[in-house]
Amino acid sequence: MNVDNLSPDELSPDEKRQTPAFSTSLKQIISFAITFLICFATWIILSGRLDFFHLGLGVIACAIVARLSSTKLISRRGIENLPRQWFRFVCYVPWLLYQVFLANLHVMSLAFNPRLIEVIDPKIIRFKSKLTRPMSLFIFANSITLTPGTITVFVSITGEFTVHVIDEYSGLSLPGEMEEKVAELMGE
Amino acid sequence: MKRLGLIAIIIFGGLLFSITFELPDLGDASSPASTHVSPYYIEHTLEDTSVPNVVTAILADYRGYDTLFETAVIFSAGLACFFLLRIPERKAPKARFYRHLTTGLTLRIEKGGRIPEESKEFERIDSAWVPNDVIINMTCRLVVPFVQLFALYVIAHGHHSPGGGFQGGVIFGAAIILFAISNNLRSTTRRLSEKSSALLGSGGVIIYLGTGLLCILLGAGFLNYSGLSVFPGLDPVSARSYGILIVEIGVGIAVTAVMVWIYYNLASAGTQEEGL
Amino acid sequence: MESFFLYGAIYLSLIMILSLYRAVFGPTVLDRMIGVNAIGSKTTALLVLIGLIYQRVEMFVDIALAYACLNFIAVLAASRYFQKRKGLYDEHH
Amino acid sequence: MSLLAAILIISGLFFFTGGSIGILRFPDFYSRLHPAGKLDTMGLLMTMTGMALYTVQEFTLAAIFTSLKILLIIVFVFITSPTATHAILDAGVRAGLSPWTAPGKGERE
Repeated sequence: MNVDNLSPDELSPDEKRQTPAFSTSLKQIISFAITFLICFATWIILSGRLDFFHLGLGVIACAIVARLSSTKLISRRGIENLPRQWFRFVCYVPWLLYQVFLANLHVMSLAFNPRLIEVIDPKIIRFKSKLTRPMSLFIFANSITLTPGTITVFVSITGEFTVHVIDEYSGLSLPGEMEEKVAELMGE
Repeated sequence: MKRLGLIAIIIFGGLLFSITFELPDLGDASSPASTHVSPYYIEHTLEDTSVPNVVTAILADYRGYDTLFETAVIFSAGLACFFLLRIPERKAPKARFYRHLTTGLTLRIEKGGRIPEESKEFERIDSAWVPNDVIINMTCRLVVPFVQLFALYVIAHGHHSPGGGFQGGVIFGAAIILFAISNNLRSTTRRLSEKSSALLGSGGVIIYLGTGLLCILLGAGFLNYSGLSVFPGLDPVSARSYGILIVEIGVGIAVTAVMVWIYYNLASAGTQEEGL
Repeated sequence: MESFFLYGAIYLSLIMILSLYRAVFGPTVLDRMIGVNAIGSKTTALLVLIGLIYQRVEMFVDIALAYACLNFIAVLAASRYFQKRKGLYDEHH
Repeated sequence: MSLLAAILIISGLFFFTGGSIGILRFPDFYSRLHPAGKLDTMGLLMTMTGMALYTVQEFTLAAIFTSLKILLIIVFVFITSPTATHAILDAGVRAGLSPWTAPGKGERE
């Protein structure tokens, strides 16, 4: 099942320019191992049984999953600075949660507003983002969807965003602070 | 005609409702269903098979024949879909579409144009293609492995939690279908072809059947897993437990493959050219 | 605490009826999809609540997780279907 | 602890209510997605966190694993819910449900 699933960000144009820290086969092994470890941690949470038999079944299942999709989960490019990215991601999540909470209060006040029709003013806005990697585009797009009155309509692979906003106030903050945060997170 | 249908539905609905009052109450200990075999299963399952989940033990052990033929029915459903829907490719399409894997750009090649070789650079995609959507692709890349892992967990833990071969197989099939939705049908069939999904489907049924036949060869009845206790380190009780696990794995493989097979045929209206 | 969960579950299923209105009478197919998706996300919470009522959370959590998976896949498949078939999206003509 | 869990669950139910009423009240398909996509996710986050807190009270190994599983559901929903919202919206745009002439100020009856 795993013939040649190259993902777009594995073979970026600038890969030839930078000198890789690890060789390709080593990277393959590392990405397999990381996938296996993530899967095994998930398995232990799911299973909740720590006896020998169930852990053995877990090893087999995780090996199958890692074999099927190690190139899907962990991109082989940029595997060197993975721990730093994850640490930054953990720092990003609480900020995002706070923003999501504010967004929800805003939408909530709209939903219970008796003069709803007069308050909202839906429209489409477009802007160009400086982010380039698919992963950072993905994080940014989903963060936009979760935060104040905005839903991502379309993202092109070059970073052009089309966003549906519910009222004037919501569209003001785009791209703004969140883009900075995501750029810093992914090291762009 | 519509009113006639409504009247018929109301009459039958009323009949069903009135019959509901004749059913025994929920948890009624003296109802026919809970007086004959149920108490036996509830009392003896743990000591017979060492499986805490009574439902799994009944399905895969006490009523093994039933489940065997259920699996066969699922396989024949896939077969029926295949025979009803599958049509070979009728005519060459007007234009072919190729996606450049690095950038996600799509090439449209008219009939008679030079076609790039199927290489690591280009991948042929459906002609009713959906523009490459970064968000959906990335989400599926992240989610598919965990859905697969969850499916394997459901199959492996049928003994202790709700689940087993059928449920786990459905979730695993759904994971593959999710991949097919987020990319397209053509790239999915290149990784898991129709032929191998059919072979896997029959292979799952054969695992089940083979376990039963192995029990006969070892001197016990058909699907009586305690015959497996001749293998070292097994007593009759734990042999039944392991037998259930093997059977569940067979069912899981069969259900996964048949789900994917039916999806291939339904989503492309039998041509296996263009999917959802 | 059990009665609290019970009332919570009843309240949640009452709210689901509101979303059901959108799913049944929604003017377009996509409105119906919004309704179904909203019901699905509430059902995930409802399943865990039911688990707390019966004090079998560890069983119902599995069901809730499976439900969340299948709900997501169903919504994605439906939106793809209405994109490509039904004449909603046709770029050959 | 169980008081905190109860507060979280009640506020989650409150968010769910807002989501359902929003779905009913908002004027068109695109604006309906805002309450459906955001308020339901938030409601799920809060109720699930409350229930995970309630479960972990017993502090046995099984209870901890169960509440971790509930957290796993939260993470899963947080990744998939915005994507599902986006997918429905995308289908709407391709169906040609005019988002540009959105029913704004004064255009609605």
